[in-house]
Amino acid sequence: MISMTPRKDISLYRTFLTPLVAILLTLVIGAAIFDFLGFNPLESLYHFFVAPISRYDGIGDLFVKACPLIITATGLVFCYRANVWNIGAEGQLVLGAIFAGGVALAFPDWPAITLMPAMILASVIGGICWAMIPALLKVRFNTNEILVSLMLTYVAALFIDWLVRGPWRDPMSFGFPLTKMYTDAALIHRIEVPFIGMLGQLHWGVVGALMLSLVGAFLLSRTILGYKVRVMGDAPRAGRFAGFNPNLITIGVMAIAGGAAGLAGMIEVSASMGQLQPNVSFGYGFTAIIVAFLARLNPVGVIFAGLIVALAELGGDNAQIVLGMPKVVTGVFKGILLFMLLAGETYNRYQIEWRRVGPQSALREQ
Amino acid sequence: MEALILTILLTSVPLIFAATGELVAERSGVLNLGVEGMMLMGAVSAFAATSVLGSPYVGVFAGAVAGAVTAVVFALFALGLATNQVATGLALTIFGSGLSGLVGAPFVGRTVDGLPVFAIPFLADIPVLGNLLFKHDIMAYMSVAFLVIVALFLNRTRAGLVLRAVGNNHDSAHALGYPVLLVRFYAVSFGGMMAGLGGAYLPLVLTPHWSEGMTAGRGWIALALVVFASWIPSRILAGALLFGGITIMQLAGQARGWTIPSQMLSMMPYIATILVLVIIARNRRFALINSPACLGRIYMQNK
Amino acid sequence: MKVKIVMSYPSNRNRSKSRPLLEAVGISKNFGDFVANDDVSFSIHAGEIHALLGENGAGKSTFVKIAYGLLRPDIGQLFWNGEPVFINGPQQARKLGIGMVFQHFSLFDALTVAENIQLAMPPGETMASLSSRISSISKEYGIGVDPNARIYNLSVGQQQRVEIIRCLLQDPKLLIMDEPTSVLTPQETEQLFSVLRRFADNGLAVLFISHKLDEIRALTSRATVLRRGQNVGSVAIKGQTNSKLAEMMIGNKVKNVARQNAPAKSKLLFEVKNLYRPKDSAFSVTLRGISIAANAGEIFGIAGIAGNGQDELMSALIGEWRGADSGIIFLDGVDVSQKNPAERRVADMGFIPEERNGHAAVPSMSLADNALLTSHSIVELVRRGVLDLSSMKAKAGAIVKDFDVRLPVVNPLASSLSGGNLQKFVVGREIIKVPKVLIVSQPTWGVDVGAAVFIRKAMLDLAAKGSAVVMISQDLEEIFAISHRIAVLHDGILSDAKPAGILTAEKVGLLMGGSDAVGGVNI
Amino acid sequence: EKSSQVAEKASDKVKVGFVYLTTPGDHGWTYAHELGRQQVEKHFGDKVETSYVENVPEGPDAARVIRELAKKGNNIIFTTSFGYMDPTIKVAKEFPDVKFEHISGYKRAENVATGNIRYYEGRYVQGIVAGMMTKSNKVGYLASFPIPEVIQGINAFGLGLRSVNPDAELSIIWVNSWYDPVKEADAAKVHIAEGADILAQHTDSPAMLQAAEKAGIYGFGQASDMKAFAPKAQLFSSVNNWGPHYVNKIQKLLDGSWSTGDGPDHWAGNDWVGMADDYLVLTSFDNMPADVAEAAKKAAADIKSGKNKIFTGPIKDNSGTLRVPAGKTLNDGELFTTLDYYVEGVKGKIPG
Ligand SMILES: Nc1ncnc2c1ncn2[C@@H]1O[C@H](COP(=O)(O)OP(=O)(O)OP(=O)(O)O)[C@@H](O)[C@H]1O
Ligand SMILES: Nc1ncnc2c1ncn2[C@@H]1O[C@H](COP(=O)(O)OP(=O)(O)OP(=O)(O)O)[C@@H](O)[C@H]1O
Ligand SMILES: [Mg+2]
Ligand SMILES: [Mg+2]
Repeated sequence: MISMTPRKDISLYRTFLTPLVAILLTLVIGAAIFDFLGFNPLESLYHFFVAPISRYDGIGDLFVKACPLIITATGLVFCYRANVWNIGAEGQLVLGAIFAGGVALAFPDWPAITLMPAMILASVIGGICWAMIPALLKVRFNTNEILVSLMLTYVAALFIDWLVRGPWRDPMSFGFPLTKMYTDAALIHRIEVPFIGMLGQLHWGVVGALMLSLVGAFLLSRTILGYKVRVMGDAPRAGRFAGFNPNLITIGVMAIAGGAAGLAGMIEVSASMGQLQPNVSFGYGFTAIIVAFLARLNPVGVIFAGLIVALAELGGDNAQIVLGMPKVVTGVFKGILLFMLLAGETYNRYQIEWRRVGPQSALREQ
Repeated sequence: MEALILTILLTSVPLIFAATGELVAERSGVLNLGVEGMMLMGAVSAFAATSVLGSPYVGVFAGAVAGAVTAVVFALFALGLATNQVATGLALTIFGSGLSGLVGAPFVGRTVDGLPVFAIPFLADIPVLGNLLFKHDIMAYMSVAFLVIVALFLNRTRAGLVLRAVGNNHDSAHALGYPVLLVRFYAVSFGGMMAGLGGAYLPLVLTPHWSEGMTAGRGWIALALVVFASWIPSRILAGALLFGGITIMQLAGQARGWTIPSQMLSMMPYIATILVLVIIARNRRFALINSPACLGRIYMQNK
Repeated sequence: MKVKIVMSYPSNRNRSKSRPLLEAVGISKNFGDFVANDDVSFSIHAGEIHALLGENGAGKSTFVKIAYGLLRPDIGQLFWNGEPVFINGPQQARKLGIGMVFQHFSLFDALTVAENIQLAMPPGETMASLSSRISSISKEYGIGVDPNARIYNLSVGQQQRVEIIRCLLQDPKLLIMDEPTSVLTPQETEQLFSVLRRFADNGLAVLFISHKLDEIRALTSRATVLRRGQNVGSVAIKGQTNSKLAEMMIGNKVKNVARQNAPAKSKLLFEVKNLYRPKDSAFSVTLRGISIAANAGEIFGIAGIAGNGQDELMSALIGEWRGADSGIIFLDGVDVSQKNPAERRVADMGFIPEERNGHAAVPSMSLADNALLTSHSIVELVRRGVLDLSSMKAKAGAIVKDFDVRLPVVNPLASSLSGGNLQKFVVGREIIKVPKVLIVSQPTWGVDVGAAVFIRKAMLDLAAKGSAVVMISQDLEEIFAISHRIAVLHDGILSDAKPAGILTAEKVGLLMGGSDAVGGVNI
Repeated sequence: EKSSQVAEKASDKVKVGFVYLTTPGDHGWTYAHELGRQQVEKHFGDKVETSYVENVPEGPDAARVIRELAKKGNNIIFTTSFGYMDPTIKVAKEFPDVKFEHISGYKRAENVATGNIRYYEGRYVQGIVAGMMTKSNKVGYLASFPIPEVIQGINAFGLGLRSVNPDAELSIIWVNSWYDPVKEADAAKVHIAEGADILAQHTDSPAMLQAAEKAGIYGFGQASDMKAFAPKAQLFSSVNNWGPHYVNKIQKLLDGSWSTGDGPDHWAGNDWVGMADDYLVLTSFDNMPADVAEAAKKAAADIKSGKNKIFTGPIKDNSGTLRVPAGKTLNDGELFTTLDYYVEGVKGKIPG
């Protein structure tokens, strides 16, 4: 019989060790899968996890790929810490892209110095608007935010689809579902690193993402705002007793998550695409959920978790190019990684032991 | 019109399967968000088995088993290791989508002979109704039969009472000596089996193919349906028909030259779900009796 | 091998020299590295009403759960009628003839009474026959409930009856009751006791757990005392005093607290005027015209049985619930009716709600974090929105030191403290601030005698410093021990407050039961 | 790292990369490209080395994958979906020495050429067959996205249909996907329920044909021969034959004569070719009466010979307005820029 007893404290070393062990286990299982599929396990692991970052530009691309994940997951951490189950970041991201795109397309003459802030603001507002629907319905009618936010993801995808095929379509695109290209002022540029030069596609949005995570970490662990979120998530009744307004906190964390997702949408479009198209997110909103958990709901952890998941994606492409490994393996990998991490979380919180079953052990020698 | 209704009925079948299964799991207090993953595993296994072994009936069986086995993975983590159910469910969907793609890769582009229609003698000869209700494949009958069985099970049997009790208050159920985790394990496995059957219906009846992610969000719709039905089995039927109806009518509207943008029509089922969520959330008394109070809450065995 | 067998002496009431009905030998049970039962041996005979005593966390519930098959002992052996048995689960226990009423109810609120009872019966019986048996047993023992009612519509007292009927229907030979009286009126308690006495007269056994020593002396013939998981002995009740029993439980002499007289003419500090609160769900209570006036230096006791509006009143006083009207609640003349809990704390109020886990404290957070819970609005621990971690730790440390909170590790999670210690922390956290007004509910609920004395003394000290304390409690003994004035809450109506000195337990008991509820008590 | 660079230098093979939207499978759009790639291998043998990346979403990932292929030393890279247009242009700037071939787009650069097939030619023939075969005068059409090549196809079908049957009507269901078997099957069933007895598609799965087979009606296959899926229902398939295009462009690269070409007539690319060059191939005409097959063959021959340019006036839109006056033929540019209507016989309105 398995028996679990809550631990009396959360130890620091376990906090760091368990994700490492989980990753290691995933690699071992992954190697077994590679072997089963007829690939050399070590070579596969090399092409999956080492080769993509064995060049400078690869490292740059890694950060670029992780960028939307880090931003979105940082926002989601606040939701999940507060026990608000927003799983619609994907839709909020799309709305952010739409709002920012609307500004970029409406004011093509503006210089970067005004256009950029306006787009950032618009994207955050867009994400927040979309997140407010499940938030307000939850607060007002006590509806389930999991389902509402999820349903809205589909609505958002259809909405942008309609926009870029209909009213916002570039008249010069011959019917192709694309808006006009953004003007240069609306684009996020690549970073010129001193001495090294361009690091792959590394752009300024990545810097923003890293800063956002750090700010998020500070907010969550060291400010009264973060404290409110944590109390509300762990013991809502105690939160009300403390005088925190649960509705405001629900709305607040949804706004943080929606705003962050919206920002991620804007950055993704302005840095990588330069125009709106039917697909602006490729499951970033869902992958970010994994990233948030992989990070054990810690904003600093989100940076590392985002990089790990991004590496799995890059590795998936690389293994496909080099070894011809099917792309779906990446999905299996992500699933297993998440399972392992969740199990690790249990280990972190509970002392787990196997007991021999039954009173057969009665009157045992002492 | 008759043919259109028939199409709606068929589109609803996978939803009935998956939602009925999820309803049982949720009634026992477990929120398994991995329905999409389980359906995909069911679909690919059903297709592969039919393709390799030649019989769609073997496919039905394989779909059910694959769904159940996928659910067991969920149960091991969410019940055995008491992991967060939302995250575990999402992991299951990601895992199931990936694995089904991997398993299904060799089968992409192949085709199989789907389930034959089995007309029920005499009944099938009734004008109009006979065609609509009694000339279907065996799985269509099964889906309704399962729904009826589940309704009777929950409301008329002692085991059903125990299942509801476990979903209502797992601590009390434990104190009375009921094996909470075991009950939930069965419920989750049953839910997986049903999701697997729902998935199997796609390649065995709706279109004899396998393609990656072919469930295209039906698992999520099934989840919404359970809430839509407010955990009452009979309402699943109505809900599934409504969802299926909107899906089909959106296509029919186009064929008839309606000028509403198709995206707007495609949004309808999702917006309808949100509206229903709001409506049922407002009736507190109702929610108290029918919604499982322990839904999604972690229970830990401690002996 | 170490097996300690405690000889059991047959009581006066039961002269048979027969073997014990249930005998436990050398039972040990660990939770992780915590020893909850340590080599406990125990026996109970047919026809006997036996008390199990002990401080909080002494291991009483653990022991009876083992006897009921809910927990498996790590070591030890149970004997039923002299035969060794392995009780694998409650089903088997019920088959043997052991019934149990739990400390925390084991009912399903969405199900009907009959369904709840059916779940504890062996399969096979029809609903109709069960319903009729329910009616007949209700009649026999004079405790009625409607088999078709859903549990969430029942009051706590009625729920308790469902638990008891469910047990009686099983025809048990041994009835285990874990703190059954904590939610009953004295009259209901007396009624329960007569049921149990009838039960014992029929040759059946009762194992009875309670913290209320008066009840134990009134009902039981023998008592077994657990201390820190160990059996420190079984005694005949006859000739024992409360203080002797308490001494056995905690291992040293208990000093009782003495109430000082309240200052004769003192300032009105806290006032509630005609508070009305409609019920917000099927199973809550409407508060009607509640008025409270508590003076400086006074403890204002509010007696009443659980489920008569205590929770509703408490949340209104804390400010978790606020009505639309102003001019209802005043602190030292200032209207706080529309202030939320944090703002009321700024106005110098302190609150200690009944439930410590998840209400007064966040179990998954450290004590330092929990120290902040009720002082974040009082700026010292937060600067411009940023937490001052070291001050938070220092604050928690001060509470721990001043209020003798015993910790398993340094700065532990609140969940790792035992109930009594966490309660001391929660009480200390408020009292250390010396608020002008302190509102407490059930300050010593489920807390052992030693801790209870400590907590009551701290409240008296606070009053002596000139604060007003409003205490809601279901424990009459506690109400009488420290309140200066007492009012009774029944069905959402609060009676007029009377000085403690002129009230008797009988009178208060009648009020609690609902007779002559609205003021005008004829003393 | 080093050894592979050495290897690159040592070999004078042409390395060819392909980027695919989906897994190739054995039918449909990507499969047709995969057949083209195989043809390249067969044609050039040891002289080329090909590789492909499948399942590449149309977004930033595409740019990364294309860049990765360029870095891995590919000399020419075929990007085989419309959504790769901007990523291709973007990456091409970073690798001036690598040649890029984008399929189905309209943007070109120094080292980016485009290519596409005149799918609409096959659809005109389909329209004629449908018009002659339909009994209910209702024809159903599954469309993917309202982009020029699809609109051209619908209108060509409509022109063919009405040229033989002035009462027949074409109704369109937009599936908003290139490949979604379940939705395609649903849409096909809806068409059938609404009375259509001939189905056509501009989506890639054989689900529609299988639904037709089950219902005992007829339909046309798409992109690759789908006869195996519906032997009794398939009238014929319009097959995309990419092999000649790929071989041609690689040969030019070897010759040193590779160019992007330009000019106003090259709207769809340097190579916008069709039935005349066997880039679009019609499979055998099955399941139809001899006279219908005859008419189809004649229509196909006229298109091949250039006698029938299809979009020749008078053309009216479905509200009756004359859009192309008699005697005028739309040129390639106009096919892209002016077709914002359905021709007579097609029901509804172009979405968006
Ligand atoms: N399931 C458990 N897991 C871990 N520790 C437990 C568990 N149950 C009880 N304990 C520990 O065992 C101790 C004894 O608990 P038990 O409930 O038997 O005490 P009790 O004597 O009934 O106290 P009370 O008077 O408060 O009801 C508790 O203080 C707690 O520390
Ligand atoms: N089910 C459980 N699993 C793990 N630990 C438990 C469990 N129940 C109780 N504990 C532990 O037991 C201790 C206190 O338990 P418990 O609530 O029985 O104390 P108590 O003194 O009886 O207080 P109370 O009067 O509130 O019941 C804590 O350390 C708590 O973590
Ligand atoms: Mg206790
Ligand atoms: Mg106890």
